[in-house]
Amino acid sequence: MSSNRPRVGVLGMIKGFSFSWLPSLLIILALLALWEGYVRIFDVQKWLLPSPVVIAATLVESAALLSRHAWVTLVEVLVGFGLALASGVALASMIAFSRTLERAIYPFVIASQTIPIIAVAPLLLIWIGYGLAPKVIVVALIAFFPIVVNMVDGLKSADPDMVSLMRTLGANRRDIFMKVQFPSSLPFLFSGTKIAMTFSVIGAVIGEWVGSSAGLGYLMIRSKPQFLTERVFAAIVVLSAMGILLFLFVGLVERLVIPWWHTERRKRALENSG
Amino acid sequence: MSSNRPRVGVLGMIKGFSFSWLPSLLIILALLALWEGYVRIFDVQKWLLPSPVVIAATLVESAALLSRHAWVTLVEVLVGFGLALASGVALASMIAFSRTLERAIYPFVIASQTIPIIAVAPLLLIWIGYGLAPKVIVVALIAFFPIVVNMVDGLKSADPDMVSLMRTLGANRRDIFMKVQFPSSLPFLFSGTKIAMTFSVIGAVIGEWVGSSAGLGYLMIRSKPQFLTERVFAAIVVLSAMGILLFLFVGLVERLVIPWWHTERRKRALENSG
Amino acid sequence: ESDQVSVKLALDWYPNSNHLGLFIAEEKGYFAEENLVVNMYTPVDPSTVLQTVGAGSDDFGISYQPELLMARAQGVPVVSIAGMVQHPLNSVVALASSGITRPADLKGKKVGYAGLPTGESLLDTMLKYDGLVGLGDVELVNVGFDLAPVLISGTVDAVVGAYWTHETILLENAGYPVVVLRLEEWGVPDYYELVMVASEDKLAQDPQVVERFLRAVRRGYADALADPQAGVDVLLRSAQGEEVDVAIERPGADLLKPVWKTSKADFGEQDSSRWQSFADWMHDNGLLAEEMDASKAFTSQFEDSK
Amino acid sequence: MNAEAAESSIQPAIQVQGVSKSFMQSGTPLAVLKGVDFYASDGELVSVIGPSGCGKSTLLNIIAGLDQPSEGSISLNGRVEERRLGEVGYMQQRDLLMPWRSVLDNAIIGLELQGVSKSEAHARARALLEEFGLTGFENEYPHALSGGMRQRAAFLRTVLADQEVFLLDEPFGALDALTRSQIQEWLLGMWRRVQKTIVLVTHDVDEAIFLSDRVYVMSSRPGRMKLVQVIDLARPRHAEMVTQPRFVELKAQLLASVRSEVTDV
Amino acid sequence: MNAEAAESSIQPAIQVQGVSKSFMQSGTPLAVLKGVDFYASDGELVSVIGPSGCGKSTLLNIIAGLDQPSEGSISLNGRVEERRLGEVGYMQQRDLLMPWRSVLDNAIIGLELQGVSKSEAHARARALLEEFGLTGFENEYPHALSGGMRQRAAFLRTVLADQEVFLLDEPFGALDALTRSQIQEWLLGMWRRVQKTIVLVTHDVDEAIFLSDRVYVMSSRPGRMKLVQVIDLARPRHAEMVTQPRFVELKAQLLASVRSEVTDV
Ligand SMILES: Nc1ncnc2c1ncn2[C@@H]1O[C@H](COP(=O)(O)OP(=O)(O)OP(=O)(O)O)[C@@H](O)[C@H]1O
Ligand SMILES: Nc1ncnc2c1ncn2[C@@H]1O[C@H](COP(=O)(O)OP(=O)(O)OP(=O)(O)O)[C@@H](O)[C@H]1O
Ligand SMILES: [Mg+2]
Ligand SMILES: [Mg+2]
Repeated sequence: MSSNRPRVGVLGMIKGFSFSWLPSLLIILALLALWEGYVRIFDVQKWLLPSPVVIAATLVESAALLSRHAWVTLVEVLVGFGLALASGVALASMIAFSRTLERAIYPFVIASQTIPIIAVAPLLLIWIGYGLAPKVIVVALIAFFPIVVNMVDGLKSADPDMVSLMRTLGANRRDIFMKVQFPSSLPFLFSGTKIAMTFSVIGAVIGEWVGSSAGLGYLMIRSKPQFLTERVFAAIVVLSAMGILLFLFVGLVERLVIPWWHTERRKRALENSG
Repeated sequence: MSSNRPRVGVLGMIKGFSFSWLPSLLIILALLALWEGYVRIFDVQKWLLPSPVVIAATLVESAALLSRHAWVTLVEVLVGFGLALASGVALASMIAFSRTLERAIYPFVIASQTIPIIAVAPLLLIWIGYGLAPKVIVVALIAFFPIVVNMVDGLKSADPDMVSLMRTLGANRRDIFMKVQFPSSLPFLFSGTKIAMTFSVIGAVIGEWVGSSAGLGYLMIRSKPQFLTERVFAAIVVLSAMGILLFLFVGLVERLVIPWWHTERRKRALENSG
Repeated sequence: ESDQVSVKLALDWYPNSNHLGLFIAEEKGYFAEENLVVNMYTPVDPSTVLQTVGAGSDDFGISYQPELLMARAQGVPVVSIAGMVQHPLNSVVALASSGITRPADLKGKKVGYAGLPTGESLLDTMLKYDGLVGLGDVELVNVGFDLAPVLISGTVDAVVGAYWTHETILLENAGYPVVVLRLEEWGVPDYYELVMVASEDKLAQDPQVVERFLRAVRRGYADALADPQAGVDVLLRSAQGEEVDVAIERPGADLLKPVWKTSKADFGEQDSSRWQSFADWMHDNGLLAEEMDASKAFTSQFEDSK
Repeated sequence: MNAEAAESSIQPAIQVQGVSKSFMQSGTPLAVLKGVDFYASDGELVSVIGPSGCGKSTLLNIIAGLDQPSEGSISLNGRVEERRLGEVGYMQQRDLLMPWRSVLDNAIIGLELQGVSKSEAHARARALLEEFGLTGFENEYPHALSGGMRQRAAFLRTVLADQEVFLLDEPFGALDALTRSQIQEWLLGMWRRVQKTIVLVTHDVDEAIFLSDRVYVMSSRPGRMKLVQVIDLARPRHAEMVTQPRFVELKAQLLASVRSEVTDV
Repeated sequence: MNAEAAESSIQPAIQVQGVSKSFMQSGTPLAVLKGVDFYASDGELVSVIGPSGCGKSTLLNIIAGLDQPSEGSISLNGRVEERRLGEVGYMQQRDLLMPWRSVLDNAIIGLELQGVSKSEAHARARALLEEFGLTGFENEYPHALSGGMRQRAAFLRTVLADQEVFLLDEPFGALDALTRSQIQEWLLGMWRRVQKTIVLVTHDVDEAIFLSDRVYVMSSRPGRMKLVQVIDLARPRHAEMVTQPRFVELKAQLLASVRSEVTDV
């Protein structure tokens, strides 16, 4: 029964690697084979669409180059994401804390997402220069939104009876927030964080289009007009791997931080599996 | 008490407009005044940072131009979002339906988000040309991710006891999905949808970069190198307004589709407000 | 009428005075007279033009000579069929108030560029030509493609990559007089900034269409040469005219007129020694990994057919 | 039908033989049921009482087919059944009303799953609203109901699903004394009419005696059946019986058996 | 302390005067309480019984300060108090255990809010684990507990918060008969020792009689107090009393009063 499967998640994924990842691996291999076959049969030029074998070769040959740039991007991602998490949680808390603040802040939060960053990137460059800062800001700008929206919904999902209980125990607003609303919001927050983490990677790439001298985004922008398409794809592979690993990492942290959310489901699942 | 406020949301926002939006309006006015003052006092050139008054004037003067392009963008947003919603819900259902499918599909879903679209632009241009299609695809690619992630988490949030109940009533997998998991996932889905709707707007802008001859993204890209910064900002204002309205619209739909989610909280809130 | 052919043309950038001849040919029906229906569009990333033309999804495209050579080095089968301008438009630009008048003045200064290797090499050559060591003498800053604002704001002291027929006008109009250092005057081999490209396949299979297309284009530019301002009027009347900035395109057209056609060369003409020396320069500067026979990168076969 | 039926040759509706069950708890196995024998004849009403945590709900889960025993077997109508889901009606301890369905729509979920048309299902549910004290609340969402109403709505859902065997896990736990005795009498009436087999878990000894043909008393965990008491009160029964001598005597006996249990569950 | 205290001149711990309350339900007002008068003297144990939906929980909500009456007033120790939150301990009908806290951490939430150190709070909670039948489960999350255990954990939380007045809304609803009678006796013991005032909502008439100094019977909605019965059984009371004649007589009286109510709530 689908819904009764243990929600083993990342931890289970890692533990049960050998078996459970088989389907995924098979699909990936099949797709790669198809791709390789397509490129070979139709003789697609590598400047247009390099074949998996060519990309793999590039990954190996340019390993040093790629990892140097990947490291730069990773730092931007992590710092920007950290900033997004901190500011996102703070903003969401303010929004959930008071209706007035919600009305005052939420429109700006939404508006911030509809501003095409590429349009203001040059302004960022002028205002804050061309170091780590503008990239981190672009990452944070992209990543904080899913965090805020999910966290606000999560904070509002707190059981009102539990809030009543706290009030009868003499809890003040802060207590209620810290001990009921915040814990209730965590499952939602983690949903948002998974999205945010993935978006951070693309955010760093966009950030690097302006004012950078290193990073995978920079490498791509530079390689493209030289028609080193296989290098562009190699960079994409590294970016994807980074994104997936960071996503899985958030899943892992989720299991550690809110074990009750998972065990609640798992226990029942074990019970039902018979 | 913050958590006991009625979660009146969009509907309430609209009904109680006159009073409740006052703080937001005041903040906006204050910010605009500050901005205007800054630009005037430091004599900032309008191509670097146009003042609100200049932007407002541009909005009025270029109303026809802006609305023509806005219409194009809106169509791209709505079609792309619709595609994202359909494919996102379908994908999430598959992922939540079977652990094997989850392992097989989820990595691709995540990976799809880390691919910088601009890097695959030539492929898109070659495969699907430069009509509506590539923009819609870019929008859908960006918007489906929050939908999938939230919906998967939502489907998994179904109360396992409720699933047991259904099983004792002889329900099959499909029944359980349709009657328990799906309704349980809706609050999560709407969180994701709000994010997705907002991202759709930026997605359309990015899509227009791939190759276009109309739309607000096109207009911006076009106006920027001409130093028509006030027109860029006017376009941003229109985009933001579009994003906020669409966001509010999703909130409204949420209230209509899952009234129980809101009344559950509101009733209790009224009870507690005394 | 069965002869009518529909072709796709990818522009290098948004419609501007560089494209006047194309819009004239469209409006005056020169394309139609050749039984051609021309669909023009602008891909935002100009480097995609060579790929879409090379892959055959576009029939013609406007690109840049350095890019074309790099593309060919990677096996993209694209060929220049006409030099759209006879000289580089790319240049080093600084504010007049900076006191910079020659490359040597850039020593110790910040120079903004689009983050592409070509820009680095161009600057390097100019610095060396004027007696400096090279790139090590300046601080290079990747500022993306928005070169003018960073210059005015003082983020950088000069930029490389700005067109002396576009950004300079923009800056002057905004009240900032500028100094232009032309590449070909400071040691960079003269080259054709913009080139009309087609794929090798296209040339082999459809030379008549190419010939008809170029004939119409040449007629368009002949009109533009005769009266550039009338050409700008045509551009303004076009579908995208509303987004065109007259204040830039009018002076731009006047600046372009002398490079569309020079005393030495007609519109579109290409010279093989200029192609080769620029290719050699690119190889010397590491932009091409191997030496290249530039004669395959362009063709003059359509020049006589007037 | 009453206690003698149990001794007849007819196959019992439910037969639980030597069932044991353990769970992993924090890594170590926890024996919850240990060799449980139990039966309920066709048309019999049997109660199970026992200390909290002794495994009463676990036993019902197993009978309903939500769980499989670690050891032992379960037969329905004499056949050992591995797949029992959908065979028996089961009202769990939590009301499990779906917050997104109105009271009426919650009630008809079982009928819906059986393919009964919505209007027909609604009609059947409406016919019972009065009896379940839910009139006027049929279109409310569950959150607007009091605790007792929620449980009545859940009970209505179970009754509507209309299976041969009902497992009721503390169905009257949240009901007030008045509604409780009404629902009890109603249950007896319905049971007499339709000849269902009912297994009732309760912690109210009065209730067990008042309703049942037989009462099982379970030991504390790991749960076993430590006593089966046949309730030889005449039927039909009336609410006033609870203060009659034979009733009070049976109550004293059962309470004594229950009290002799160790308490640290 | 027993019933006579109520008549003394000391101000009652809780005094509810002429309280009415209505809610909006689907747009129309629903009168839930109508002129309720009620008091509980200092150290008294008072029970409230009544049909489901008659407003018992609503009354407790109002006393606890979660809700304000539409009409009437509430005094604590003779003073009319508008802000009563944090003044009285309140155990609601739902257990409201926080899924993210272990049993032990759930129990100490009240102490935590009072600023008691975590180790001290844990120590106090541990001392009562045995008595509440939660030994060995203190580090489990609530979902691993049976229904009865959850309710005991919630009760432990209320007791630990240690206020002068306890409002208990069907606290033993999910307890088995054994634990129930143990907890009842334990409650009586605790109540005797610490002289708390207790208001108990229950649907079990036996329980109301066994525990209380006085029992209030409420009418169906809109709820009023229709009967107050002083329970003149001697203290200390023992479990065996429930089968004694005076007990059975009181039970018959209260049941009659409850049964005379109309039932369509
Ligand atoms: N899925 C599970 N995993 C681990 N332990 C479980 C599980 N389900 C039940 N238990 C344990 O099994 C024991 C029996 O639980 P059960 O719910 O059957 O008791 P019960 O007799 O119904 O109690 P109550 O009268 O309080 O409802 C409890 O100690 C409980 O903690
Ligand atoms: N917040 C609210 N909004 C609207 N109606 C409410 C609200 N709270 C309670 N009610 C209604 O008030 C009535 C009394 O509810 P209450 O929970 O006080 O009953 P109760 O006597 O505690 O019942 P039970 O014994 O079933 O717990 C019910 O009809 C209920 O539907
Ligand atoms: Mg149980
Ligand atoms: Mg109640």
